[in-house]
Order: sequence, then structure tokens, then C-alpha cells
Amino acid sequence: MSLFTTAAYISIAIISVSTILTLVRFFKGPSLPDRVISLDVFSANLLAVLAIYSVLSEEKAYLNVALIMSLIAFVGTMTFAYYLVQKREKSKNYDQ
Amino acid sequence: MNLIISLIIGVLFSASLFLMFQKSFFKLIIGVILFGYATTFFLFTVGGVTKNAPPLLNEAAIAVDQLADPLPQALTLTAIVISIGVQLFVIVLLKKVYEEVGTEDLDELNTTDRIK
Amino acid sequence: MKTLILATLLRALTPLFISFALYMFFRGHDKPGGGFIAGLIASIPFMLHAMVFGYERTRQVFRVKPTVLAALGLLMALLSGFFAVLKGEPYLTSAWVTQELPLVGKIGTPIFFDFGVLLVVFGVVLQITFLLTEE
Amino acid sequence: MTDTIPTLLLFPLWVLLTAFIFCVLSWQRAKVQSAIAIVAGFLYLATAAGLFMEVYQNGIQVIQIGNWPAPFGITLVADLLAAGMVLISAVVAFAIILYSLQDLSAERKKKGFYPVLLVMMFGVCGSFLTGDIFNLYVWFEVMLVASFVLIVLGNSKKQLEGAVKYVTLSFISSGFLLTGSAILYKLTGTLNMADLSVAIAQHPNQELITVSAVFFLTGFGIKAALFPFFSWLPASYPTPPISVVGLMAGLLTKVGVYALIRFFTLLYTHDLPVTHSVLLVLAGLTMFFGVLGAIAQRNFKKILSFHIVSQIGYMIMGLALFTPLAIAGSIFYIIHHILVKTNLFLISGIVKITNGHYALSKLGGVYDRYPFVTVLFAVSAFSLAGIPPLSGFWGKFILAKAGLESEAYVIVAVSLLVGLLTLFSMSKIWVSVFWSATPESDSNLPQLDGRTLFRRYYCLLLASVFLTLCTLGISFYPDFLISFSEQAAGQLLNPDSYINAVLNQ
Amino acid sequence: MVILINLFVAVLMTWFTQTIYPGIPNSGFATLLLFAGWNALLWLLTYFLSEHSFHRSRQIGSLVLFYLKELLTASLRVAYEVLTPQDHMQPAVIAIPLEAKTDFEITLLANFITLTPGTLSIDVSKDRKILYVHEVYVKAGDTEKVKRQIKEGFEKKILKITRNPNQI
Amino acid sequence: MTILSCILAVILAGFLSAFFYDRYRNIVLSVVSLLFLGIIAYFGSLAGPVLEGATLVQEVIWVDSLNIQLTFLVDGLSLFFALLVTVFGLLIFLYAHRYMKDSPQINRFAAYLLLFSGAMLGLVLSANLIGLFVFWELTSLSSFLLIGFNHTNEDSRRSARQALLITAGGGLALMAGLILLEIATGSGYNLTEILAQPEVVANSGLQSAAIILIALGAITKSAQFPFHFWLPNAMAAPTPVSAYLHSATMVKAGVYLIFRLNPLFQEAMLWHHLLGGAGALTMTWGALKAFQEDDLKRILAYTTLSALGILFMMIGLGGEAAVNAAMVYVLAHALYKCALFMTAGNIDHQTGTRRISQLSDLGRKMPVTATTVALALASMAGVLPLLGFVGKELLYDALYHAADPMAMVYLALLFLAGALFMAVSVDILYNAFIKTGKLRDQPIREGHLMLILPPLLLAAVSLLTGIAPGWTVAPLLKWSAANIHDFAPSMQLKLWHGFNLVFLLSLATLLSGVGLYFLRNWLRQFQKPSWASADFWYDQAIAGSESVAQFTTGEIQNGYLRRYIATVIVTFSILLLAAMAHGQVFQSLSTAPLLKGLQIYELVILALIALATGFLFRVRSRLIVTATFGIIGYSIALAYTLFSAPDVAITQFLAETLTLILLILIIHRLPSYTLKTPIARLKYLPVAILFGAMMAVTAYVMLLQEKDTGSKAYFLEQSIPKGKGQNAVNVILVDFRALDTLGEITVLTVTMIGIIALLKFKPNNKKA
Amino acid sequence: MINDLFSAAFMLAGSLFMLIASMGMVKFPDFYIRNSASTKAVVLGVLLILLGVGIHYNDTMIFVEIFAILLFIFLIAPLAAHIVSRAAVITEVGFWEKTDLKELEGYKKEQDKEAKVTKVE
Ligand code: NA
Ligand code: NA
Repeated sequence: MSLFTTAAYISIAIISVSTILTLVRFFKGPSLPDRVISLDVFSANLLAVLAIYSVLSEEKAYLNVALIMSLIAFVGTMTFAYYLVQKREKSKNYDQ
Repeated sequence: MNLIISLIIGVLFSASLFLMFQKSFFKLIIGVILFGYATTFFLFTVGGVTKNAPPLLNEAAIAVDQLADPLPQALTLTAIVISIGVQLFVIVLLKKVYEEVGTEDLDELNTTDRIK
Repeated sequence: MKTLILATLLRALTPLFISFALYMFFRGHDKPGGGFIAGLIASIPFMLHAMVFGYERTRQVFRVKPTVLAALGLLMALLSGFFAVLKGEPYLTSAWVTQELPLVGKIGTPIFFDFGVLLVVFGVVLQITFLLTEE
Repeated sequence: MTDTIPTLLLFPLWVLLTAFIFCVLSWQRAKVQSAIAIVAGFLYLATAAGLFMEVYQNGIQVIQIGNWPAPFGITLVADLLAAGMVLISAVVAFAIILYSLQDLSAERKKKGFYPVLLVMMFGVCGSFLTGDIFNLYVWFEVMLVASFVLIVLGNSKKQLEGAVKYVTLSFISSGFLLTGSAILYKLTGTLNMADLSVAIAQHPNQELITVSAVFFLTGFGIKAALFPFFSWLPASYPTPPISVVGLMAGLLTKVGVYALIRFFTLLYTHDLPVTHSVLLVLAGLTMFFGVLGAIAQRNFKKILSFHIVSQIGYMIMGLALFTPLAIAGSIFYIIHHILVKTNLFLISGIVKITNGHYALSKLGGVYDRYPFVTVLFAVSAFSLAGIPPLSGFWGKFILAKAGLESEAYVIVAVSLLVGLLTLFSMSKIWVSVFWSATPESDSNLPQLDGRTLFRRYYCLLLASVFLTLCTLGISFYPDFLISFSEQAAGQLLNPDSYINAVLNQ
Repeated sequence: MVILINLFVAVLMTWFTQTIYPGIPNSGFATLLLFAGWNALLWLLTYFLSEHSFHRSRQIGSLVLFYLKELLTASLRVAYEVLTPQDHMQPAVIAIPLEAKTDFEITLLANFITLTPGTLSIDVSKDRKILYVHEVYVKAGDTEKVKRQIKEGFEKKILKITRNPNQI
Repeated sequence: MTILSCILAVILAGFLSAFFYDRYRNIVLSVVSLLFLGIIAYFGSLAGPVLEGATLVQEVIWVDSLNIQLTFLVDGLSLFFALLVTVFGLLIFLYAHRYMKDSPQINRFAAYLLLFSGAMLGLVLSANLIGLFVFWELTSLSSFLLIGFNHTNEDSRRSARQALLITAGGGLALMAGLILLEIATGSGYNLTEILAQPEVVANSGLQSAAIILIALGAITKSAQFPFHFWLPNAMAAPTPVSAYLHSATMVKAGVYLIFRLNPLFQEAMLWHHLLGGAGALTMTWGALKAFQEDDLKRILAYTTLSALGILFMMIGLGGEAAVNAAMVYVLAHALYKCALFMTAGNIDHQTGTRRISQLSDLGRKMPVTATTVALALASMAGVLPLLGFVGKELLYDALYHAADPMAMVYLALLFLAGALFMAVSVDILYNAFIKTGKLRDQPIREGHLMLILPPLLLAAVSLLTGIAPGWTVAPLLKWSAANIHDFAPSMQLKLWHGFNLVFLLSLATLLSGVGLYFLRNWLRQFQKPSWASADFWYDQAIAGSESVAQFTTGEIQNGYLRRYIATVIVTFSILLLAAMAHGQVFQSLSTAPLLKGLQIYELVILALIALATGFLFRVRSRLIVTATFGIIGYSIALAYTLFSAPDVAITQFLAETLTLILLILIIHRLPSYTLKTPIARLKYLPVAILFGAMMAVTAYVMLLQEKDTGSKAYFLEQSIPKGKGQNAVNVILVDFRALDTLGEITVLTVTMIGIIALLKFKPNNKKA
Repeated sequence: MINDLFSAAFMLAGSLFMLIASMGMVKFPDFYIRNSASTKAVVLGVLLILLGVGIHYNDTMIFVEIFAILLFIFLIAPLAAHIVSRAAVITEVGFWEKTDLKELEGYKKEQDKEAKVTKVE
């Protein structure tokens, strides 16, 4: 195993730990926005894993997957935010 | 690899069924969707899984047996898209059931097939 | 959901998403990508638009009925196979233009077929989102 | 490649999909869609008949889609069974389209009844014609998703409730089909049915083939409403309007049965004592518990729904017995049942118009007021119950003969007992809907006399008459259908012709 | 606009050069260098066509560099915060009065603020005069200092780009 | 062809009546009468050759593929029954024309009656077992329609359904029996051929089953014990129906069948015991019940039971003499019973009641009827010189001379039944006709000529044939009987055999009957308890099967989706386990290397999925469930990437996101969580785990298999040259398997329509 | 070789920033701090890793793609953070107790007014 590969493996290990930590925040919450941003960070972690994995396996195609990931995760986040605002507006209208 | 794949498949199927057995319609739907994921994953892996060799060819011909079998991938793709169709429908069905029946308690959705 | 920042950025993002979708579409035959993926990516900015501005505004911007797009896509996919039938070959036999076009690449009936897929996905996703963001 | 491409195979599919697309393009315009549907229904019938004649005269028709040679591309095959099923489905679809012209509200027509119906037929037709197991899954999904839409179209509380069960169990069944296909592909490296048939026979691990059979048995078993997988059917079929339920009741489960027949004659013949014994047991239980359900019910549509389950048992019985006569019996039974069951539902709809109900206790007086409707019902009902010489009798007779020849006395006894119980529950309908006096009617119910019924709902009656005439045809002149069934069964039991047609084209 | 044309022409020039001279490697850094070179050349040319565009491009470059510096230092501060046990944070929500007027200016400003670790723009007021920002390190409750830093830093640089230099 | 035409013509006449009878009554009547006369004439013309021992066969090709043809056979037996059906049919039609004239549904009545006539004609003439069966069931069906003719009456409906279920149930047994005969002989259901090979049947091993099944058919059809109860209930039918179907013809179908098949089975003890036992019991029981009844029609129904029992008993006894006697008795019974039913109908018609206790003085008020009744009753009781007497003499004679040890028992029972017949006759004649009572001052008179003439005619024939049996009926009956026992004709018919023991027995029967009549009050007090009636048990069986059905269905179809899912899953898992155990798949697992090729990313993905799944069980909020589900979906997408499927991974990412978006868009419309249940319900957890385990094991087993790579190589090699693409997956999607993709986008489009329909449908209350 | 060295360094640095961000996610006391601090460290992490990858491949198209990814990320990441934090403020997700909220009052008033207006409409 070359130095480079070792570094890549270490990076993956680091990101794996990071992913788990992100999930800890996700599970703990407490608020929904917390979970949303941890999901955001989670997808960034996935992106990183994909990018490094692409290097490790010498397969550029995986970078495309990462590219799409970056776009897609954002849409999810947006929708969650949309949910929060809508929910809020609805409940405000109910309150009064 | 085989062990892990089997375990993932097992966990996904168990989880999906477990969700379907809950009282909440919402969880049923998540269970249904997970069931779809589990089956497509099963299709993909059992159909023929290879690591580090996506079926992308270059002009510089690679030895064919080095690459993954493209067919299970194509089938999985088709299956995912079809499942998506069903999933979207089911999700909207959830909304409609809630509006019309006024509950998401599966235990209350038991009238149509009782003897009356 | 209307915020100044979001609205402004969305305007900038829309052409980016669409050109990216076309990029994914045309390279799909050689690299990961293709009709389904491209269709979904292309629909993202409009989905966001509907969420941000509400269905009414989006409908004003987006004149074509998504159902029509979907139906036309299906029709395109269906018809792409007929070229072969006219030539006396089995349905859906592919035919390619021998010359490659710049930027776009090879042109053949499978590309039209895939574009049908794109249109269907695009139309379907938009229609569903529009319905759900409609109050 | 051969000189002439049997493009005839694709005509029904093209007609249906094109009609679907144009219906979607004329969204919200009920009249235009109705017109498209009726034209498409007719063209479908015509092309299906053309295909049938072609297959009947010139043997198995095969087309390799995209000109890719057989085990690699997708192959469409029309053998006698497939062509027959396409034709009968076209007959039923045509009747249903006719019926729906007056049965359905404008709102339902506007919200996609016709396109969805057409696309469902597209799926049904494709399921019959495909020669590729994954492609079969795709066709099944087309059909199923369309049927989901048809089941909920109208959004009534009951429809939605029924749909929940229908959709969930159907989705699970599709899962089994997918996983089963994956296993078969893994074991044999092919998806083409003909190629699979060869590969399975030569496979070293026959026990794993049996394992894959369990997946398909369950998957198709759910779709065919076999015991104990049938619960979705009585839960959902009584809920949508008649135009929908008639079509589904007639056709959809039969597509599952068709697939079972295809798989368990072409592919899974490696371990008959095991696989087909399981089928036989399930067939008996299906018959029995289905008819018990029918006896328990007190609602017109629900009784009819449970009868479907029961009758599926007969079709599987023939398959399980696995003799030429038995399989011919199954095929005959399927075709008979499609006609009769659809018609019964159509008539229940007409009765609903006259009385406003489906509950037996609130129905009555049809015998006196609408003798013509009574005759229509009698033909189908007594046929279903197996009264000779109506078509149901021939089905039961052939199966009983086949069963006795194979010395499967228990299943024959069960089938005869179930026949009696079917008559029992059918006569319950007859007695309470037709013979008993007109109950105190709802004040808001239109008081129709027979003439007005005819004038106002002639399409409904025409559809029913059309199916009744078909039933009478195969009742009094069963020879054509039986000899067709025997030939089809012959093809199924000697798959060499099928395999050669697909692989050596 | 000019910048976009500039970029596009640079792409074409790069492609041309590589096709005409096969000796020039057409991958990776080589291409990038070639592209940068053509870009720089074209940029210098714009000086003669439009001085304004020339300066704007320069200002964009300086904004990017400034941002990257901010990104790095702020990230290091976050790292320090995470890795040390005691916390030095004194968060506050700050209402920054805006000089930026157009949608584009405001958005750009808000985004740059958000992209910098430790700060986060929450919303713009209805009358587009105030930008609400969440700032993690407000030393001794001195919100005015933070406001000044932002206005001096990002806002000024952005406005330089978007507006005619003689307006400022 | 001619015979088939006759049958079809009768049925066609039924259709004509259904449409035109009410408007053109006399025309239809004439047409039908002429038709019947023509048919009678045709059969009469066939009598010539038949009486010389010839048989006539006609065949029409029908279901060639099953080797079932419409074959018809005219020999003595079938000719006799065909004449019976047509002659009586004509008389009944004339009678009914008048009797039913005020019925609003006379069209249907006529149609059913003619349908029945046609079917019955077909039944007795069929020489193909399946043809016979088809007509057999048609008679059951038309009987059902006729019994339920007064369909608004609850009783009629019940009786009709009862008759249908019992006769059709027996019919199913009969069908199985007939198929067994075909399997044993392989003669294309051809009656003549089958009858010619009794030893083949006997040696086939199927004989006993065939006998039981066929006897079951005959017993139910002819209302023999223990299926006798439907016949008295069938009296709910209008009188012409009772006269025709339930005395003279349809109930004789069972008799005809056992007559027909007697040559085949006459060597089998089972055949004799079964029929003889059922017959003797029914005979005795019917006679006893008849004596206890008050309603004229029910009395006649019970005596019919009894008479049918006699016929069964005689076949049970077997032998030439018994068969001869039975054959004569068939005719005698048909004549007198039909006449009696018609007169009972007339009495009902004219007085409004059929109860003997309500009737009186009819002898003076309805003299013709009285004469008819007297003659017919005399025949029934076996009084000299009526045909009934001749028949009874022959019965006694056959029993007395029989070698069968059971014969003496039969004889004793027959004596009892005969005495009871006499008692009943005396009862009717005295109480309704001679005695003076309530009806004395009522203005009662004879009915229309068309009502009184047919029964009178039949009674007269009873007398005529009684006086001169040898000239009138013997020539035909002897051939009929010969066909039954397959011997040369041997019947010798005389009115008077001299003063022998049999005549004394006859005489004693009559005297005992008179004696019994005087004991009637005492005898009638013995009413059987309700549980002893078969009718009671029929009701119990119906109610029982309904409640069993409801219980079972309630359990199976209990409305809970999870139960359905669990059923499917458990069944599947059991089948899979069985398949694996059967194929010894588990053994091969023990040697497989478990951890080969394990990599860290795979573990990470497994951990992610497992963690998220575990968390899924612990949350209630929909939104958190959704987000967690998102994590699972993205992890799976990651897995696809790691396993070399970038296209699939991208699609999975997109699909997951789309699902998330939709879920969120939906959730925010729903009110906040409403269920107040424990977060997770664990009841079905074992099922979930079982299923997961089964799928995991399956996957593991399959992953160990080596794959045939034929198609893989093809796709990869052809992708660039023929598919013009480097991405083999995409080439498969848009070219190799484009049809799949076409289906896939169709599914998407339909989904779209479905969602529009779900969200946009505005239900219209009027036409929901 | 020198490429690999740079590439490895970039990737390692990027992963470390991502790890730090995740640790921050766990450690920081309230949503707003987590959002303003961690998500941005993630951006830096991704930037570094992608650069590392780009250097490794040394391919023009890959650089272009990476440039596209970064462009998207730089456009999208702040947007997402902004949207979510705005939603958090609106739904009244709590601030850390040490946060100075004086200047937020104006915003809250504005929001309440808007809700009322919506209702009247
Ligand atoms: Na693709
Ligand atoms: Na092709």
C-alpha cells in the first residue's frame, strides 16, 4: 500500500468517525433544524467519502455521483425548511 | 462482502416489515418504501455484484470480465424508478386517506372487508 | 418562504441546473447520467420555485402543462422505435446518424428515446410538486 | 433474421399506448377521451383478434425487440395461450369501455378513467406477450399502478381504505417477483424465459431452483389471490365503481394465474412432486376458503368478490394436476371466468341502478321488474355455479375428469363440494336479489320501469349482452374453445416449440 | 458580461491551442495553466476595451482571496473552539444596516457572511435596510465593532464590484 | 338429428312462450299442442321397429374435442319415457293453460315448463352420459324455477333453493360417477358401449365408487331417503308442476337412471343394497307420513315418495320379475298420481283449500272430479281392475318369489305401505267427497273443461290399461323392462292371475288399509319430534355452514392489514424454509467462508443502516422518521457506489430525495401526531425478524453461487459497436432493453395521473 | 509523486476539518452556533478534499467538474444555512442563554405583523 493510499484510507476513516458524530447530533436533535443541518453535514460527509473512494478505486465516475449528491442534498434541506415555515404559518393562523 | 450484503438485506427487510406492523399509516408507508429499497438492493446484489468496476467502457478496451455485470444495474435502475412511482402514489394516498377517513390509525381502516 | 436571498439565488440557479441537466443527459450514453437523472435535475429549480413562490406564481412562469410534457415524452419514446418499423426491422431497433455532432455527440433513435424519458420524468415530477404546493 | 417481422404482435400494445397518450393530451375533456377509448377498445379488439388468428393458423409468433438476439434482448412471444388471453382481455375491455360510457360520472371520466384503463390493458397485454421475466415484472407494474389509480378514482372513504390494503400487498408481491428474478438471473445468467427453461433443466443445483420457485409462487400467488394470500382482494374489490371492479375482477387476478401457468409449465418442471403438490394443496384451500367467504357475505359485490378467489382455486387445480387435459381445463376455466365474472359485476351494477344498493337485504324485485336483467344474470350466475351446459360446467367437468384420471380424488371431491357451495351462495343472491319482493324503496330512488332502464342505460345493457352472448357461445358450442385450450395446453406441456421459436429464430 | 465572454473566449483559445499544437499536453494542470494564461492575456486586453471591466475583474479576484482568507482563519477558530475544553463564545444577533440596495448585492453579501464560519445571516428586513446576522464571537458585547468589520470588509468589496467606482 | 330437433323445438317453444304467450295465448297454445302432437306422432312411428326389438341411434357431433357427442337412443325404455314425457306434457300444458290463466307471469311459467319438457325428453333419450347429465341438470334447474314460481312467498323460495341444492349436489356426484365410468371403459361416454362391458367396469377398481356416486345422483333426484325431504316442500310449486315434474317425470329421472344403468351394475351387491335400502326406507316412511298429512298435495307428495321408494326397492331386489313389476308400476303411478294432482289442483282452485279437514260434499258438487279421484285412488290403492292393481300384483309376486333374503322384509314393508295407501285413499274419498260438512252450502262446481278433462282421461287410461294390460301397454313395457335387465322380453301382463297367494295378499292389504283408516286418530297422534326430520337437519346444515363460514371468514378476513401481511410473510417463510430444508441448502452454508473480502466501508454502511433503523423504532415524530429514512436511503445509495454502480447510486440519491420531498410536502398538511400508542408495537416482531433472516440467508446462499456470465459479456462487448455507448448500463436502458424503460416511464405517467386523480377529484354525491 | 503528496495532504486536511465540524456539531450549545460554525467548516473540508482529488487525477474535465461542484456548493451551502436558520428563528428554536438577542426584537415584530396580515387576507 502506497503512502497515498494509506492517506486516503486514513481520510476515509476520519470521515467515517465524523459521519457517526453527525448522526449523534441527528439522533439527539433536539429541534428539527438541528436534525436538518446534521442531515446536511451528513450528506457532505457522504460526498467526501465518495470523492476519496473515487480516488482509491481510480474511477472518475464516482465523482459524478458526488457531484449530484451535492445538488440533491440541498434540495432536501430546502424542503425541510419549507416544511418548518409552512407549519409555523399554519399554526400562527390557527392561533389567532 | 457477502456476509455484510446479506446482513444489510436482512436488516432492511426486517425493518420494513416491522414498520408495516405498526399502528400508524405513516410508518406503514415508510415500511413499504423500505421494502422497495430492500428488494432493489437484493436484486442488485444477488443479480451480480462486483467491486471497483463500474460497467463503463472506454475506447481503450478493458477486459470484459474485469467489469461488473451491467444488466443487474440496469434492472435495478428500472426497478428503482418503478418503485418511485408506486411510492409517490402511496405517499399521496396517505394524505388523501387522512383527509377522507380522518385517521391514520390502521386499526380503524378495517371496515371494507368485514362481513356486514 | 419568500425571502429575498432565496429568490435571487434561485434565479441564478435555474439556468445552472438546466444546463447541468442537459450535460448529464448528453453524456449519459457514455458516462453516468441519462434521461431519468437529467429529468429530475432539470425539475429541481422549478420544484424549488413552486415551494418558494407558491404554485400560482410558478404556473405563470411555467406556461406548459406538465401533463402535456409527460405525454409528449412518452409519445417521443414510443415513436422513436417506429423508425425501425418503417425500415422493416423489429420495433425499437436503433438507428444512428453516422456523423457525430459537436457538444451533443452521437445522434440516434436511442437518444430520442432517452429524451422522451427525460420529458416524462420532468413532467411527472413537476406536476406532482405543483399539485402538492398548491394550497 | 427472418424476412417478415411479426409486427402484428405489437399492434395491440401500440394501439393502447397511443390511445393512452392521446387521452392524457386531451386531459379534462371527457367526451374526447370517451371517443378515443371506444375507438381504441375496438381497435384493440380487432388487432387482438388478428393476432389470435395469426397464431392459431401459423403457430407461435416471436419478435425480438430492438433486433437483439433472443437471450439478450427482450422477446415478445405469442403462443396460443398468450394470444388467447390477449383476445379475451380485449373482449372484456371493450365491454367495459362500453359499459363505462353510461356508468361513470363525468368527473371520473375527466380525472383519467379512460387513460388509466387503457394503460392498464397495455400492462395486461404486455404481461401476456412478454417472454422475459424482468419485462414481465415491468408489465405487471404498469398494470398494477394503473389498477391502483382505478381503485382510488373517486376518493370515497371505502375506496381509499381498500386501496391501502391492495397497494401494500401488491407492492410486497412485486418485491417477491423482483427478488425471484434476481435469484434466477444469478443462477442461470439469463432472463429470457425460453432460455431459462433450458438453463433450469441443466442447472446443477436443482434445490436452489426450487428456492426461487417459492418467490414466484408467493409473488404471483398474491396477484392471483391464492390462499392464503388473497386478503387484499375482498378488501378492495367491492369498493370502486362497477366499471372498474368488473374489469379488475375479470382480468387482473387472471394475469397472476397466467403467470403461474407460464412459470410452472415452462420453467419449474424440474421437481413436479414438490412444486405441483404445493400448488394442488393451495388450490384446494383457495377454492374452499374462497367459497366460505362468499357464503358468509351478505352483499352482492362482496359475494362476487369472494367467488373470484374460489374460482382461482379451480384454475390452479388444473395447473397443479399437470396433465394435458387438466391444463386445458385451467385455460378454459380462465377464459370462461373472465367473461362470466365481469358480466356478473356489470349486472350487479345494473341492479344497483335499479335498487340503489348492494346489500342483499335491501335488494329485491328484480325478477318481476326487469326480466331481461334477470336473464342476463341467470346465464352468468348459473354458468359460474357450473350448471350445464353453461360454460362453467365445461370447466368443472374437464377439471373433474382430469383430476379423476390422475386419481387426485381429494381435490376432485373438494372441487365438487365447492361447486355445490358456489351454487349455494349464488342461489342466495338469486333468491334475495331477484325473487324476494321489492323492498320499501328509497324515496329518492328513481322508479324505473324496464323500458326506461333500457332507454337510459342502453350501454350498460349492451355491454352485458355482449358478454352474455360470448358466454352462451362458449357454452353451447364449447368445442372450439376446448380444442383451443387443449392445443394451448399441448404447447405448454411441450415447451420445445416455444423454446425453438424464441431461441432459433 | 464581459467577464463571461472573456472566460468563454479563453476556453475556446485553450481548446484551439491544444488541437493545433499536439505537443502541449491536454490534461490537468497543463490545461489549467494554459487557460489561466489565455485568461490573463484577455484580461489585460480588456484594459484597452473597458477599464471598468478590467478593474472589476481585479476586484472580484481580491474579494475571492479575501473570502478564502476569512474562511481559513474562521475555520481555524472553530477548530480551536472545538478542540479546547473551555468556551470563548459570546454569540449575538446583530442587525446590520445595509448600504447594499439591489437584490444581487444583498444576496451576495448575505451569502459571503454566511459562508464565513462563525457568522450566519438570518434574514433581511422587509424594507431591505437591515440584515440580521448571528455572530458567535462578539467580544465584550461590542456589536458595533462587528458591524463595522462586516461593512468595511465584505460590503465594501462587493459594492466596489457591483457599482460604478465613481459612485463610492 | 330429428330427436335433437324435437328437443330443441320444445325448448324453442319455451322461448316463444316467454315472449308471446300473454298476447297470443291461443296461438301459442295451438303451436305447442301441435308440436307435442307431432313429437308424439314421431315417437309413435318409431314404436313399430322398437316393438320388434330394434334400437335406433342418432348422433350429432357436439364437443368433439372431449369426445362428447349428442347421441340419442330409442329403445323400449327410452321410448316409454319419451312418450310419458310428451303425452303428459301435452296434457299438463293444456291443463296449465287454464289453471294458470290469471297468473301475471304465465309467460315464464310456460317457458319453464317447456324448458323442462325439452330437458326431460333429452334426458331419457340421451345415449351419451354427458348429454344425459346436461339434460339432467337442466331438469333440476327448471324444477328450481318452477318450485319458486310464487317467488314472493318465502316458503316457495326456500323450497326451491332446497330442491336445487339437493338435486344439483347429487348431480355433481353423478357427474363424478359418470366420469369414472368413462375412465373405466374409455368409450367416449357412449351408453351402449359402456353397458356392453360390465365386466370391464367391475374389474376397473372404480365400480364401487361409481355406484355410490351414481346412486347418490339418483337418490337425490328421486327424493329417496335421506334426501327425501325436498319433494314434499316442492309442493310450493303450482299444481301443474307438481303433477308433471314431481310425480310423473322429473322425480322419475332417478328411476330412469337406475333402470338404465342396471344392466351394468346388476352383478354388484352394493348396487342392490344401496338402492334397495334407500327405497324400502323411503317407501315406508312416505306412506306413514302421507297418512298423517291433511293437505291433499302433501299427501300426494308423500305417496309419491313412497311409490318412488317402491321402484328403488325393486331395482334393489333385482331380477327379471322385479324389473317387470317396477316397469309396470312406473306407468301405473304416473297415471294415477298425475290425475290426482290435477284434481287436487282443481279442488284447490274451486274451493280455495286443499285440506281434507276443510273439504266435504265434493262428490255431489264435483261429480266428474269425484269419478276421476275415485278411479285414481283405486289405482293407487291397488283395487281391481285398475292398472295399480296389476302393478301391485306383480310387485308382490316378484318379492314373494325372490331368492334374496331381504325380499321378505321388503314384502312386509310393501304390505304396510300398500295398506297405508288404501287408508289414505279411503280417507280422501270419504272425508272430502262423501261426507257432508262445511262446504255443503257453498256454491261449488266443477272447473273448466280443460281442467277436468285431462285428469279424467288419465284415470280412464288407468282403468282401461288395468282391464286389458296385455293388449294396451304390455308390448311396449316388456321391451322397456327388457332394456332394464338386459334379458329377452319376458313380461306377461294379465289383470287376473287367479286366486293365488298374491291375490290374497292384495286383498289383505286393502282390508288392512280400511282397518288402518279407522285407527287413524290413534295413529296420527304419533308425531315425530322436530329433530327427527331431515328438513330440520337441512336447516341446521345451512345455518351451520353459514356460521362456520362467517367465523372462518371473520378470522381470515379480519380487516387488519398487518394480519394479512403477516400471513403472506409467514407462509412465504415456511415455504422457503421447507424448500431449503428439502434441498439441504443449509448444509452447504456451514462450509462457506464468512468473512472473506470484508472491507471497512461495507461495515460503515451496515453500521449506518443499522443505526438509523434502530433509531427508527424509537421515534414517533413523522418528520424525524422521514429524516431517518433519508439517512437509510442515502446510505444505500452509498452502497451502490461502492459496489460499482454509479448510475444506480445517482438514481437512488435522486429517488430518495424525491421521496423525502414528497413526504415532507405531505406531512405538513397532516395534523400533529394523533396516535396515543406505544412507540413501537412488538407483537409481530418475530415475523419481521424471521423474514429478514430468511431473506438474508437466501441472499447469502445465492451470493455464494458462481454465475454464468454469458449475457454479461454480450452486453459489454456489444455496447460500443452496436449500442454506440460506453456506459453499458445506459445502453441497456435505452437500447438493449428499451421496452423495460418504456414500461417504466409509462408507470411514472400513470402515477402522475393517479396523483392528480387523488388530489383533484371532486366527488359528486349524486353518483359516487 | 509530488502530486500524490499534495493530494494526500489536501485530503487529510479536508477530512480533519470535516471531523472538527462534526465534533462541533456535537459540542456546540445551540442550533445557531452549530449552523454558523460547523456547516462552514464542512465547506472548507469539502473544498480541500475535492482539490486533493482534482490534483490526483490531474485531468481537465475533472477540474471542470470539481469547479462546478464547488460553484454549486458555494451558492447552495449559504442558502441552505440561511433558509434553515431563518426557519429556526421563525419557529422559535431557542438560542443559547449567553446569546445577545437585543437586536433581534425588530425582526420578531416584523414577523408577527406579517402573520397577522396573512391571516386578514
Ligand atoms: Na444513464
Ligand atoms: Na435497438
